[in-house]
Amino acid sequence: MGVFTIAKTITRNLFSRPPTSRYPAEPAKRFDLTRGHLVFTPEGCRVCRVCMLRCPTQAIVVDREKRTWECDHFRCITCGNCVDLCPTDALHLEPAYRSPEAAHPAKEFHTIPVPPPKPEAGGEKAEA
Amino acid sequence: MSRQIVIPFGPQHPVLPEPLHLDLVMEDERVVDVIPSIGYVHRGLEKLVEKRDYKDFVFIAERICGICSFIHGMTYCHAVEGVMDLDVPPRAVYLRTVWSELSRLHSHLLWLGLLADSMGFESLFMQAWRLREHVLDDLESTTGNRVIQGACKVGGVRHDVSDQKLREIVDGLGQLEAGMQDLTNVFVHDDSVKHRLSDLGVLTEQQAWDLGAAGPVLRASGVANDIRQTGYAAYDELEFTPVVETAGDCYARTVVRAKELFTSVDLIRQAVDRIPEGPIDMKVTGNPKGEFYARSEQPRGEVVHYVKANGTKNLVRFRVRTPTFTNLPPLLAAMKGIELADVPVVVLSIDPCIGCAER
Amino acid sequence: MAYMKRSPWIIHYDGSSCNGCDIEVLACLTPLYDVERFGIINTGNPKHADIFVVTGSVNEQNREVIRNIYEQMPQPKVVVALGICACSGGVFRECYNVEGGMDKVIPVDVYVPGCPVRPEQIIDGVVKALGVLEEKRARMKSGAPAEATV
Amino acid sequence: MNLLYAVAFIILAPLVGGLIAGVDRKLTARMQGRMGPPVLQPFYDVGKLLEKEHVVVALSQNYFVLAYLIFIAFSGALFFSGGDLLLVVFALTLAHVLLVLGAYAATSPYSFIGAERELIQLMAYEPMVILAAAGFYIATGSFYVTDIAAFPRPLIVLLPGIFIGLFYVLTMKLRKSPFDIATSHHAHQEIVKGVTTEFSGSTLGMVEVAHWYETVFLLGLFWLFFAWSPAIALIAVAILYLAEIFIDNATARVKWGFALRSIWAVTLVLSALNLVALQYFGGL
Amino acid sequence: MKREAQLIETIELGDLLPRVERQKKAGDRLVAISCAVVEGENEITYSFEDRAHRFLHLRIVVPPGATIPSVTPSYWGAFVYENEIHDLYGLTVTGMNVDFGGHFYATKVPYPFAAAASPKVTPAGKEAQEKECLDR
Amino acid sequence: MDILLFLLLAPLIAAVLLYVLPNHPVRDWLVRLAAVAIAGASLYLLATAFNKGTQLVVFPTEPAGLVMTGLAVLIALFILAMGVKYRKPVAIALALVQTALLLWFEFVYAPGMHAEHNLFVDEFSIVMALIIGVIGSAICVYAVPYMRTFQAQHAEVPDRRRMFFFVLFVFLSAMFGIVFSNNLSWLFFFWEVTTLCSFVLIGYTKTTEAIDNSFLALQMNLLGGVGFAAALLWLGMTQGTIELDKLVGAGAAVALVPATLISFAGLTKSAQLPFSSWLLGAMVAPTPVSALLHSSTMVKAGVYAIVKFAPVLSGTLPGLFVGLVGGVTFLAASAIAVTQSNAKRVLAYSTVANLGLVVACAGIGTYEAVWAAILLIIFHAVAKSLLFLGVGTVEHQVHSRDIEDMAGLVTRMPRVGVMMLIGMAGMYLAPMGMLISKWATLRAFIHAPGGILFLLLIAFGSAVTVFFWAKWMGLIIARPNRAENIESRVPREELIVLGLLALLVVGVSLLFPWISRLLLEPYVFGLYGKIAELGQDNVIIMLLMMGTILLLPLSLLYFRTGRHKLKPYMGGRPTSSDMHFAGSLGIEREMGLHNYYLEDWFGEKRTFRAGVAVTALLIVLMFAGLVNAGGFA
Repeated sequence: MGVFTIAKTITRNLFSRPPTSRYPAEPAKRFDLTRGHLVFTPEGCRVCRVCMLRCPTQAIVVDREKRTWECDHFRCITCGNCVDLCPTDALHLEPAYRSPEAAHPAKEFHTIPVPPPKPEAGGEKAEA
Repeated sequence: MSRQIVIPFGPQHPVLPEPLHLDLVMEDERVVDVIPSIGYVHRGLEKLVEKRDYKDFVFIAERICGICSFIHGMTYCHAVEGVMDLDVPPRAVYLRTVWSELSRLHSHLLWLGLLADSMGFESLFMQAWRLREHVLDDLESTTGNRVIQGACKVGGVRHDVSDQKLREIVDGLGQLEAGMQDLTNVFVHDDSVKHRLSDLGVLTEQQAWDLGAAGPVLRASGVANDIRQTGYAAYDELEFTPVVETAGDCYARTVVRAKELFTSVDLIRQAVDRIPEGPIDMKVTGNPKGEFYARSEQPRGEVVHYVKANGTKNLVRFRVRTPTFTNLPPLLAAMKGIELADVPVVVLSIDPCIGCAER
Repeated sequence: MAYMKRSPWIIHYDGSSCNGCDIEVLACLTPLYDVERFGIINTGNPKHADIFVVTGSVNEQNREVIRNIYEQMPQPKVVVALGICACSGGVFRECYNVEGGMDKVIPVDVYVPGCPVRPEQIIDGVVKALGVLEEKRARMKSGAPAEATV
Repeated sequence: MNLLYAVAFIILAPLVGGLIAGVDRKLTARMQGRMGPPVLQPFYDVGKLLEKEHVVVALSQNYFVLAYLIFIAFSGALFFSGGDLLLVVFALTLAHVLLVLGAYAATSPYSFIGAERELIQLMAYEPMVILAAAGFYIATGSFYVTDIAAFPRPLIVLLPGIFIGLFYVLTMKLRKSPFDIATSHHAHQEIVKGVTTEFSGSTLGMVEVAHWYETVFLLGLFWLFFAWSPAIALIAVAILYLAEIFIDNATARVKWGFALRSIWAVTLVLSALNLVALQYFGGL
Repeated sequence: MKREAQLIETIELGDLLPRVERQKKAGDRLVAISCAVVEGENEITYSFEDRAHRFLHLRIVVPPGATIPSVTPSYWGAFVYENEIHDLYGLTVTGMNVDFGGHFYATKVPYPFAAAASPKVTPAGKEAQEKECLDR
Repeated sequence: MDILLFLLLAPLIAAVLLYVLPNHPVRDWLVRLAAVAIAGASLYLLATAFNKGTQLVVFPTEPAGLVMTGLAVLIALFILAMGVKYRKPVAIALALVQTALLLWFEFVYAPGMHAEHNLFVDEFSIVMALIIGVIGSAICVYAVPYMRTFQAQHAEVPDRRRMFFFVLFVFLSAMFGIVFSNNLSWLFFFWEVTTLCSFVLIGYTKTTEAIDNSFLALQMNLLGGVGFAAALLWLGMTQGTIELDKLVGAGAAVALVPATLISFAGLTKSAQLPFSSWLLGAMVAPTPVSALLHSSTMVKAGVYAIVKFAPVLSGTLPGLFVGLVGGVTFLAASAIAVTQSNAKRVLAYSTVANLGLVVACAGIGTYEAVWAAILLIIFHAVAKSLLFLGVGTVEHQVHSRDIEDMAGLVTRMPRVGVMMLIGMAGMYLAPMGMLISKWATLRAFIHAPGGILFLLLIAFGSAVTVFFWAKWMGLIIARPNRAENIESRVPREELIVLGLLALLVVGVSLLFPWISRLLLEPYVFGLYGKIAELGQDNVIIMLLMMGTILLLPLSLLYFRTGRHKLKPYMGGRPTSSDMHFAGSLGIEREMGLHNYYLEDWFGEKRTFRAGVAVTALLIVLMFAGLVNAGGFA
């Protein structure tokens, strides 16, 4: 027998503060691990291209000759694969997510500075 | 003089969250024929294996479906690990189990909500989804994302979860259980819900089995078939009994899923109790060669991932047989003679995931 | 006379999406995010809707459906493409059956990247859409067509 | 008959009805554990609808909806000016048939099925409404709302069966769950939006306003049961509406067959008992 | 962590229907029918499961564009798989109980999985692919 | 009262002339001429007699009476011959019984009974005469082009139009006879003539179905005739009067037995429930016949007789049961009408239902009820004849009488469509006529003893009525785009008659306060000394609503401008403009929209069987009540 079996729940709801987040008046809920968006630090990059080669969605293009790093954020699925694979700390994920756009934004473009000469090993390692 | 009403139902329809399309032939509101059609979500992602590294493909496998996401990723890993004969560290296996069950919780709560919505029970929908948010928080705080977790990789998992966090999750689920109890109480005992679900879309045990039904649909018809019993992941070390109902109607399917919520909570508890210390991943070298069928129990039923590899980093063939796909023929059988108002309910009763089904 | 901004009704269509974004759209309606705070209702009916929230990418079969829904919406109307699949085809861009982002079929006013988009992002996207909606209304009122027909 | 009241109804009812709708939505949201829209949201909605483009499937659909609005307002005005209750009921039926015809005119699958279902609804609640009018007559000796309202004894005591039956039907008239089979204010439905599927823009706005008129009229009808004491009447009507919101949130939508069967059964049993008792033990 | 045994049995096309019927008689459930193109040939695998979760696969190998008989007389629900195989691989399936006539998936490319549509990816082709990736 | 004689004889003369003339425009013109004459005469009757109360007319009995008896025997012989020819023993038996009773009465008792006034006219007769004279003549005019098309489309049917128009006009004459006869034996004679006309016209096409149905109708009506003859015999045996006015004036103590017996005859004639099947069968007749005999006039003769005896029945047990038969018929027939998609059957069931309501009112027999009953008769006759003729016209153009095939009539045949909408609105929507009558009926029921039962019947019955009319209206305005305008094919005369009747529907609704004041109230006052009326304010409100309804179409002018037309919502599927959508399996499917028929709820067989059982019981109780009242003691 069950009429109005939900009565208790809805009555409780009615007389208690709703759990609704006040976003955007209040900041969004985030966790440390939250994969918001990808951040590239050109200074740390060794142009190994592993991020490009292993990107599941091919959002990243790295040009070894021109030393450029490009990312199309309308392709990036923020899976963090590149971050995991990056041999240096050039890539990391921030919990804040990207905001909406009215049009396709230009790709994020970085020129990678030439580092002081160091032994280069990252690219080959990751490709193996 | 035919008095048949022929109308299109879907692909865009407020009670179908996903594009499925049915041509309904009715007399008054009695459905005399249903002609289904899919293909609105067909992307052809199975073929992407030819272009992606098998290790990266896990991210795509996860995106077969955003609801069953984790288990797709995990099953894909199982398949590849099966081909390569990798022994994944036990902690990773347990973590995968915990996440699987959390996925099941979120998926079942989601489904209960959608079912309530399909019969116009809005507050019940809200309540179910409100509870689901707790599970999503657990998932996000441990994996980094709410619905597509991206936590699995070939050879292990990507993030460790501290024992303290696992405890917190279990404690949180303890509190959630009370809410789920109230929620499922409505589904199981409310007369208006029973009016909508009982004796509707009945599949007998024989029918369900012969038509290839899977998961809760099969179990609601009295077949104790739960792929978790095959002991993949950590399930061989955990104790549980598959939830079985015998009526085979929509109500039975609802009850099965409602009860499975508690099974899942229990499994998470057991897993957290027994989780061993140790590494969470292993180094995977070389490329797979061979083939493997991996099966898992998704919230919607049995999923089969088949992988065939030839020793390159690209797989030759990756095939997914999702539970919704195999539940389509039983759905058609269940839809004979129902009323228009029952259409969304019966369709939802197999917990369709069109994204899964069409890939 | 800014009712347009205070009562945006949405229609949601799931293109060839993986459901990730779709369930987040639904999650927005539910207690934790409750977009009805902003007067947003998920109508499920193009004739009633102001904002077309579309997820997933365009494929062979849903192209016509998306266009059909878009055409059935009365002016002024705004399209919000949710998730990277809708923005560009996303991770499935190279699949044989995927044509690409929603802008291959209908004019998109707001793109919300993310895989999947989070409820907060959806709210941001819809709020941004409100501005566009209001602009279109003003344009319509001045006698100009709200937008060129597709 | 008081023209002033009629005019007051026509002007004020949308305001009151809209406000009630707003409170309804707020309370519904709270029951669902949400914050809910602003109380004035229904007005924003209608304001928005009026700003939209005029879109139709068939030109005549707007005409029927306009006629629907006019006759809803008309029957409400007739009621509040103290007119003949039977005529009010007939005018209301006319109004609803016009809405149904509007839905038919659109010739779309969902509005068509919505129209059929709206007719089933009409068929379901019509007997109760007619019998309620008859009950008032038997109890007070007049069909005139003026006379009924001026009846010195509490009608709720004389007409408990009619009252409960009418309350049972009220859920359907307010388009609330479990009887929101033809169209629904917010819940999703297998027939999309039923009768209103093809109405958009200002036409939909008219339907909304008509609903507001109807809400006020229906609450007025319940007022009659308590009319001997306005204070009690106000409280009673408020409680009734709250109960409706509660029921709306506490039930799944039933199928039309059950709706029709149960409403007819309730109507038959309760009104027959009540009227027979009234005729033999009191009234007239 | 248990791993299921992979019981794959390759049979002749002619044996298919009797074998399937035997599985049906034995009370097995049809789990899936899958297809793969391996070295230009279509491998069609019929996977069955009995009530004790024993997972069995029957495989036939047919050339591209071949005609295969439908197993729907034994398993009513098999039409979904067979229509899929038809639409994706261009194989003809005869005797299906529900024939979508090529409208199961409306694909942009006809028969996208057919042998002709699959590039041969060999270890040697890896560099070429990488290059393609750069040229994008 | 020469005008009465004119109304009795003019149709007869016209009939004979029409029988003589061949198929020729001259005959068509004669029909029109006669129709105008008859209609004019009935209006003249209204103008000269409306404020004079009941006027009794002395009319020489002897020759007329003899002629009638002779004709009655001839009729009986004809029926016997037909019965033998088509092997219908029941009809033969009934005809024999009835003739025997009649002859017994004529030769044993009639000589001793002298009727002082054989003819009369009062307000009720005027109302009936107007219905016969105006609507009946209009239908005759309509029948001219209709029968031409009918014969053209049904080449297999022998052209018997001479006979057709002959019988039609004979029938008109007999109907006038029924409503003007004060002598019950005359009334009975005319009654039998209408039965015969109906019999002949139903069998017009001479198909097996038509013949069977015509005999069904004949048998049912003969059964009623037996009741009528028994009433005469009883009057003869008890040395009562055979004058209607005296009998009605004598009250229940004297007149209850004949009143009950004649009510029984009335129940069969007006196709009340256990007998309703004949009316459904009669739908095989050409549509003008259905309109004239089987909705607006002949079946009204049945209720006319019962209403005439209402003062006698009022407050008696037999009266209560007669009323209940009507009430149950109203509910059951309305319910069955929901399940019908054949337009003529819907109309037939609706006719049965509405006559049921009249019978219910008459059975109750209070002054309010009688007032309501006459209002019902008027509004029903006008609206239903319009609908029947509308269906006839549509049938000839779309070659189907199925409601589903009338979808989109407003685009295909705009004028006919709108007229039919008016007719339907006239049947159930405020502020049109029927609703006024329903208002009156409700009031009458509340005041009646046992009224709650009637209230329940009418409450549920009207709800069901709304359903089946509204869904039909809906189909007419639904617009499947395959429609092309084919109205130009409709003969002009048909459109004129339809237009006239549509005007009448609106006009009668507008003029009803005056109709009530001039005709109904004096009649009711004359019988009961009380006046029933609708309150002044309600009249104003009704007129206000009417005005709004009439003005609202002007808004279409506004809605015509600046509208963006879209295709209907089809779940997002690609849709063509002609209601096709992209269906599954790659097939383009046509959307099929059909009304609901709720077969599981009101299935014809089940409902009919239940209705027959209940009403048969009620009729038994009616006679039992008679015994109880000491009628036969």
